Amino acid sequence: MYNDKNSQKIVDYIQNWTRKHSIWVLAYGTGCGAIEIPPTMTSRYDSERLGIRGAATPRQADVLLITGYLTVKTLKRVIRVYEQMQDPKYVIGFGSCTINGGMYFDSYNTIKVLDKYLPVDVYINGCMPRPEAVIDGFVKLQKRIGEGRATGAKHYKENLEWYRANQKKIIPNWVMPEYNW
Amino acid sequence: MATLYLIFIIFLGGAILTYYAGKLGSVLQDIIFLATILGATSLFYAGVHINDFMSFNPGGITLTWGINYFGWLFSLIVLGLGSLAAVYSVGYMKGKKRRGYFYFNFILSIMAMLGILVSQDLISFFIFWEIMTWSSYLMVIYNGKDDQKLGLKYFIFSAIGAYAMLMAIVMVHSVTNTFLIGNMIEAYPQMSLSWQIWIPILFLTAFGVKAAMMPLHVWAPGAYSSSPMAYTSVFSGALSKMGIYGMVIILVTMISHLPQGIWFRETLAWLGGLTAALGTLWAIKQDDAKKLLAYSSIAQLGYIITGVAIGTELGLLAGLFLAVMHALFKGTLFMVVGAIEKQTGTTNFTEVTGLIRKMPWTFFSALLAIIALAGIPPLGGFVGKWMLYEALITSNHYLLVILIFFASTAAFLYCYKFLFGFFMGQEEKEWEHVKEAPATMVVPMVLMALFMAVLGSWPGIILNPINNGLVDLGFVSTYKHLWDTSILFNSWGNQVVLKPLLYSVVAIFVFFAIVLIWKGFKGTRYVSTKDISSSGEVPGENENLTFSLGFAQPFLRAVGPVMKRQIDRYYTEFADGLESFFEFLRRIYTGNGQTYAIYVFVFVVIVLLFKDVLF
Amino acid sequence: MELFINILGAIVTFLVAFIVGMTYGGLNRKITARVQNRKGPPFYQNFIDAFKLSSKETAIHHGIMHYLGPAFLMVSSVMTLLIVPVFTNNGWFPNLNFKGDLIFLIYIMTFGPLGMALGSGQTGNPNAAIGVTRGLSQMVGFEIPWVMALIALMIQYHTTSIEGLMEAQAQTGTWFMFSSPFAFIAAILAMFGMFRYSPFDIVSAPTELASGPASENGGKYLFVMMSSGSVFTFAKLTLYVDLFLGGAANLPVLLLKTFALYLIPILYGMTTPRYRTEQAIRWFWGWPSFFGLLAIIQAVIL
Amino acid sequence: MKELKDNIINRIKANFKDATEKNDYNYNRLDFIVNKETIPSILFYLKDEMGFIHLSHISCVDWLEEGELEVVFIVWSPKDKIKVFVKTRIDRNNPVLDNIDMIWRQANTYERELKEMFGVQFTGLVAPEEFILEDWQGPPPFRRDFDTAEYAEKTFWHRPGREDAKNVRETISNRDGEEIPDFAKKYER
Repeated sequence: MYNDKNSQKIVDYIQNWTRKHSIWVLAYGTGCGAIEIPPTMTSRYDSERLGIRGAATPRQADVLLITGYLTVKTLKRVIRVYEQMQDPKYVIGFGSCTINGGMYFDSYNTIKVLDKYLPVDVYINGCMPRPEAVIDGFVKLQKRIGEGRATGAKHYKENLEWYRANQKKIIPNWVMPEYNW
Repeated sequence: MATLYLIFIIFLGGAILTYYAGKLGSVLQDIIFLATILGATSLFYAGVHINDFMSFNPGGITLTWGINYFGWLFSLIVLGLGSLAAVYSVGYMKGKKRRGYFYFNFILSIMAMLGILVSQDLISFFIFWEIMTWSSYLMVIYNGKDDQKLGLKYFIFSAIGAYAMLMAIVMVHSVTNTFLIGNMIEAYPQMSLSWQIWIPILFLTAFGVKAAMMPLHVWAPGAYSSSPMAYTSVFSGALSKMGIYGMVIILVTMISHLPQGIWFRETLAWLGGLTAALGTLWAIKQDDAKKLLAYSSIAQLGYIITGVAIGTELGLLAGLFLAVMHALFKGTLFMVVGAIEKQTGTTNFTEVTGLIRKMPWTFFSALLAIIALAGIPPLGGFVGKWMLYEALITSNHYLLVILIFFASTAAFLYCYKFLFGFFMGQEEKEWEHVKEAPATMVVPMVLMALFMAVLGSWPGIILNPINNGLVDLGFVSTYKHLWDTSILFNSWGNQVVLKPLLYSVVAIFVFFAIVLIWKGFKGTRYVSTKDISSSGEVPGENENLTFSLGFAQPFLRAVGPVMKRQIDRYYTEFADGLESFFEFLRRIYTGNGQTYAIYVFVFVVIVLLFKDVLF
Repeated sequence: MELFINILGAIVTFLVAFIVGMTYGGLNRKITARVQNRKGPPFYQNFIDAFKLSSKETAIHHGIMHYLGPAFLMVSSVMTLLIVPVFTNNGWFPNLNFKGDLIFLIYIMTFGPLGMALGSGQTGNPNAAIGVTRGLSQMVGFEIPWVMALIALMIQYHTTSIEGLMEAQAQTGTWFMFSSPFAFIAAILAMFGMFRYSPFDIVSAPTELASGPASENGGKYLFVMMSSGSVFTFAKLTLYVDLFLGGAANLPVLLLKTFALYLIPILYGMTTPRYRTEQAIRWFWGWPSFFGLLAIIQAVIL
Repeated sequence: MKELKDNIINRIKANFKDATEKNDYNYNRLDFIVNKETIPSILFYLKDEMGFIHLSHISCVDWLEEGELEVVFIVWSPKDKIKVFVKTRIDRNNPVLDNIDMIWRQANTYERELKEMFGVQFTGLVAPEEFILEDWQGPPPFRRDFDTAEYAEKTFWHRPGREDAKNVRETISNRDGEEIPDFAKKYER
């Protein structure tokens, strides 16, 4: 998609511009981070002015926002949701738990590093990150999208085997439709 | 003119032959059956001339046979639908028991309906009417045992209607010493007022039973759903139209002469409207496709009754056009249900789902039939609905049109329920084996569906015979004044030009279909119905997520108060009351000699006591 | 040549309706934001969303009906647009608007939702079917006062065509909004349900039903649905203007009147919580139908 | 309250010989220690005869040193406003107990949880699929001899760079020369 033909360049520029200014978020409120989403969306820190709004289902969403720790059980669902989303799609890891386990670094049931299992485009650190931080993360994502560098989904397609190996390491009985688009 | 005799001989002989040919082999039986129906049909349209009557008098009673334009219109319904349903039922009855019984009654009822249309005198009319009732009753109890007394209910109501008609015939004969319908119509204006009121009431009772009119409709759901589907398409499509046929004759030729006729018309129209509304509500409630279609037939007949009852030209056009359309789409829908029943073994929405990719042609015909039923352009149903509304508005039935509109809007719910329940929803392992129905069953459905689509933009094909029939009944021609081949007018001069509308609908649809298929239909991957966004869960193989129970629950809650009681119950309570009364009588006549002796003794004592007073 | 002109006019109408409807959608979001004391997105946000959706990949389908569902929806909105006369003197685009009448219009308006319902039904998503049944039930609710209002107009002026009603307004010189106010009130109350904004938006409740019928449609499907919605908005507003506000002679007047009408459901919705389906149906059969009845009585008396 | 407790104690001890009470709370709580065989009967008795109709909780305590697991059933009587703890000790290596979800249906949930977290086997418990720990490959995690840090270390992939964070405040002070306040001293490991 991001090839060097000049004609394509302009189209890509316009497409990236629209994509960065209309971001539909599927907030997967797994952990305590879900409580930070309402202030981000509503009147105080109005994120809709940046074109960021919630999406109802994975089919419509652009960004998968993973708020907080992921247990093994929820990781299954998150992977399923991510694979149901349509290209182009991005993932935002939200909170220290997704970066290095955070306060659950020695928990027996939560994954520590998200980008082993899903391609994360932007990390927002903090426990919890305040809405300013969340909006800052979205702006960073917009910047990457505008420059065409938010290619997590492409990366996921290319090294699918590696991701699958990591996912199956902690999810032994794997019941999911295959991912081939 | 001996062709009519020949046709009826063919029917009778074919019926008996078919019944006994079962022993020689099923294929031969099918061939004879088809040959009978199709041969008689082709002979009728080839050999019978319209308005060419012949009379003969066995035993001093003059009977006249022959067909006029009005009957010819209905013969289109009867024979056309009948022959298609015959082709269908060959495939439907394959591998079923009691085929001879089925074929025999099928041919007999077709013959009886044709006889009703050709008979110009009340005697043969009544005889054919009874044959029709009997054959359809035998079809209702096709399964042998008659649990829940469905056949009995049907038969009781038909008997009530038949006796009413017989009484009316006797009354007519006592005035005009003839049984000819023409003479009855001529003599009607000179009758005394009470007879002028009673004769139509009796006739309308008889016809209203067959047309499933509001208080007399309680037999319909059971009877329609318990007879074999291949016959129900005729039962609901054509046989109920006989009631409409008689009703139109009575209304147009008799009541229009009556100064008080307006009351007849209004009562009938409102009864039709109530039938439509309540039938629709009950249809939404059903979970079984047969029941749903049965109630929806009642509702559609309500529209037809309203149309013919308001009695303006546009109203009659609308009613008769809707009658033809109803024969088409309801026949198709019952055939669809029959096909699904044959392929899956059940007709319950809560059991069978997701057949669209297994039975595409059945779905196609069902879709067109449903669009026509809902009255959505550009299919034929819309023409009838449009004319009905315009007739009601231009003839100042303002509240009635609201009622009709409510009924036909609420009809969308059961239309969607029908399509969704069978064809949409989750595809299940249980129905993986299902295949498309055999060609003999698919072809008639698809033919009728396509004919509906054609009628949507060229209604003149049917409006022309209707116009001739109305002229026969003594109307001025409605041609050029209310309709052209593909243009409809109301009496205020407003018009709907159907062809360009159809073309633009098709053009827009094709354009946006292309827009959607821009990258190619093959470019996108088909995912099964298990691959849905159910919040990250993967539905299991046997985990059915289809939403089929309590389908339109919010709507039913909103209209709940209307549906508290069924009319059925009132009849049951009436029957119970009669039973207890007879029980009381039985107590008096104990059959014991001593009791009678006591009665006699008491009587004598009383007489002796009061003899001064008495004598 | 004549046909060519007509097709050209139709395309121009469609483009105008698309742009205006999209802008109105954006303004709706902006006004909502301002009412909630937010800055809100720019008014052209809907165009960005639409382009993004159209440029989003559509990798999957659930079968042919799901694929063509949005096309059905588009047919009904564009047909409605072509039937409704945009300007009083048919100046620019005499589309199809003397070939059909109001009853045809009412029925063609219901054509699309049913097709869309089939499309979303084939996805097998239970939320879609639930949303569809709710939508159809609500439609039964608001069609009653709407049809009452229309019939009141028809029987008062003895015509069922929109042109006829517009001419009647032109002759009498007063808008039906003032000459038959009850019909106007009933129609406006029915409009709340027609637009499916709050409080009647339980059909596609985002968090309860996962946006209902649209729950399986992303990318191109959603783009077509969105643009059909915008066109439909414009067509409905134009119809209301033609029926009750005496039509419009040129584009600015049309925009003024339509936007004034469009503000009513928006502002009502912002101040009202969501109704459940049967509550919505009962609401429509309450006061709106009463006003419709008054309208019919007035029409019969006059 | 006093006589109420005595009444309960007398009735229980009269019916269940092996029940030993532990009445050292001055609020509305009462403990009984019974054998594991007595559990269903005593719970039946408490529910049906004495009006303890509400099962508050089923908990488990791991007595690693005694090599026993102690399962605690907490029942509550809305009428008398008193809660009774029924405790029993079972062998840690062979933790088997009778299933009681025919008495309280909600007991099923607690039993599934104990089954997963402590490995307590309830005979005849119908628990179709795993409850909280999907795809769990390890010992029951709530037992005291289960080292969660070690398990996490060998199961999950850790991001390097946490080693310096053994003492957070010290690290911070080293990083940007900040003085550790006195009140924070006691939090140091």
